[in-house]
Amino acid sequence: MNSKAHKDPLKERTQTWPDGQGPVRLPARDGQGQGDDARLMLDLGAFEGPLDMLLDLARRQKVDLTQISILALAEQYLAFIHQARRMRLELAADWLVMAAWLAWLKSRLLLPAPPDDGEELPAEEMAARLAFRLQRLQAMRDAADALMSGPRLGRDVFARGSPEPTVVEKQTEYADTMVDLLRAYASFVRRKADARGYEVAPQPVWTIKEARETLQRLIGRLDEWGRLDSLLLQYLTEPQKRVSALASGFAAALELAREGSMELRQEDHFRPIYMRSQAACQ
Amino acid sequence: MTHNAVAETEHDEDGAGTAPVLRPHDDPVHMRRVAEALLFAASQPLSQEDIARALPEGADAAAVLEDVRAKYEGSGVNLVQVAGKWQMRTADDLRYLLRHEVKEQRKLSRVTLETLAIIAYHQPVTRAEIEAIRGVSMSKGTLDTLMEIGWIRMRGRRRSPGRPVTYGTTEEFLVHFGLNSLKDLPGLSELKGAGLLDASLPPDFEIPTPEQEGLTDDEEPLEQMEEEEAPLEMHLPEK
Amino acid sequence: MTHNAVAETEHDEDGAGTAPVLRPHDDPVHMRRVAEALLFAASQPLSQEDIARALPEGADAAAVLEDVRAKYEGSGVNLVQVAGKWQMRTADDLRYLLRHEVKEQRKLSRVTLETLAIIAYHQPVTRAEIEAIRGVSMSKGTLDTLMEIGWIRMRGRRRSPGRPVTYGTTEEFLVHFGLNSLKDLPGLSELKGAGLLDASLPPDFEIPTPEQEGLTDDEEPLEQMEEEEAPLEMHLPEK
Repeated sequence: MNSKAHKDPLKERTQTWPDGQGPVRLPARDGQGQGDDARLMLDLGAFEGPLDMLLDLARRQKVDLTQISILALAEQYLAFIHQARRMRLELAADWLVMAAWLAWLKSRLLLPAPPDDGEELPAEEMAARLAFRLQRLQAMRDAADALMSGPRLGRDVFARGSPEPTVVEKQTEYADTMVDLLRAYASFVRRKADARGYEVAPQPVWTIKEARETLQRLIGRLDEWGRLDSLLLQYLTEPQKRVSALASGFAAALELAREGSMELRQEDHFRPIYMRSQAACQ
Repeated sequence: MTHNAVAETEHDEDGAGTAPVLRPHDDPVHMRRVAEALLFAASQPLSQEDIARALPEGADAAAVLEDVRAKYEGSGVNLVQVAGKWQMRTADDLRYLLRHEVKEQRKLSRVTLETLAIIAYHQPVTRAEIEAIRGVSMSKGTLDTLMEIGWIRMRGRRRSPGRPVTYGTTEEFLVHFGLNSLKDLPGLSELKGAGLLDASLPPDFEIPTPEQEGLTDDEEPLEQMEEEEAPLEMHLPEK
Repeated sequence: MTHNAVAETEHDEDGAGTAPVLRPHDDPVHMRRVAEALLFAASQPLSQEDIARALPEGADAAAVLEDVRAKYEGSGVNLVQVAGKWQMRTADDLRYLLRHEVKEQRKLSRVTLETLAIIAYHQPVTRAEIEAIRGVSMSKGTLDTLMEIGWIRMRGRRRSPGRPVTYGTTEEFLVHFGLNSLKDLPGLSELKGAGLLDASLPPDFEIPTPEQEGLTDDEEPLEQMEEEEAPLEMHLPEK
């Protein structure tokens, strides 16, 4: 920065910072700082990012924020960053991004405008946008102040200190009807009836023993082949015993055949089974 | 009055956020306003001394309080003296405004309803009998709820070991369910007719006829006072 | 009229004991007393409907409220309109008197206050928009704090890529700061006139007004349940 070419506004402002505690300060003159005016004490922690600092710098221009010189602001910011780097302070990326953008904006503001290619906004427009952002931030800060200094409930104005709460008397009405009661009883009765369990009624069966006795009686008189099923069923009085009679008869027939007292014959699967007494074949 | 009017105008002008208007501290309107605000914002009744502290030295706090009291007399809120201190309170005749009656429709839980039905049909019935009939044990709350509603009552004691309390229904029960007497509780055939029970019930299934009034032969009366005490006992913690 | 008088007598009978004055229900003094009692008793602002409910059918609640407001104008306690509702509050100019009585409120950081102002004046506004206005990224805690106090809420989602959540202020915010509506935000019209409430750059013709109720065209509702869940999400550790 060429501090001799034009007056350094930052230097001026910092020297007139009202409380002397501004975040950007000149060091105490200790004799060695003669040509070193731009050297600043830096206190980054006091700022909430680049915009905050730009706003701080802008306010030091002591003009209405709509009138600030963005060019001067850019130069001050860049000087600040330059200084920070010389002191090897670590700067967060957004500070550097802002610095790069401001450097570019500064050059655009100083150089004659390039032909309008419609892609880039004119430098003045961009400067105006930065000014707008600063104004808007300032406006929000003022608004916060206005809001907080207004009459606030519980601090400045008070509601009734001992409110008398509305007592809500609940009256419960039971909506259960006779039908509900009966339905409840009926469902209980049904459940209770179910809980009695299922008793298996004895199935009428023809036991194997019965079948065997019958077959033994039959084959005594059987010299020719006779159909097992039709012979058995002749002796059946209860029709519901039919299935069990066939099953038991078949089992008994197999047993009798194994013992050698009868002979069985079947021509093919699912064909009728024929039987005759063993004696008949001998 | 003119004087008051001026005072009023003054603080009407000083809108939000500005410093209070300078006014003679012993302006009675101002003092009344101070007392009013203090009494309104206080969470506890304030003593005359509490008020006096906020008033200019030598001010007559009693007179100021009387001023406030008079102002609120006959309005919806009154300044009243409680335990020697001062408090704003809703006017007595308007206290009804602060009471809301909310009618809440509720239905009994399935278990409670079933228990009620069993008590209705099987009364007089002991707790153990209810449990035996239902086949499950019952939480204390179930009978409590029914007693609280007023639909069941303790009738007496069963003449059996331990002399357990017998339960039955109340007149309120009959009224609520629109029964003229317990004899009007529908029987088995009526339940079947209403489609509530199907035909698959075992042929020997019976629905008991409840006993209405008076004690049965195997019941004896509750002891004097017991009727009062017994519900308490029911709230004892379960083991 | 006679009928009303009878009704009055009826509920006076169950009153707290004092001999009530017999008066017709639509007597303006009685109606004012009712409104007074309700407004004094309430800890929260009451809506005109709240008052109307306690008045006889067809009564002009707005007129009754105006009657009460006028009565308390200039006194130590005022009837003020906040968030579209009505509340009795101590007079603003007496704050010097009462202020010391309260315990120091939670001190909010500058960042939090600034964020609150941005949300109040720019709502509906997304987190990214708040950050753009402040020029820095924001820690999660800032919005959390404001949500916790109950001054801001999630309103909906911006119809834009990523569907970011939009924030706005709550009724509690209005009540706390004594605002009747967002239109009463201090300096709102000046800021609007200067184009400083426009989220887009640079200031141009379109000047939004903070939108209180309902969603704007470029907002969509939060999903069901999200309003419950989202605050949780905000407490997730930051990467």
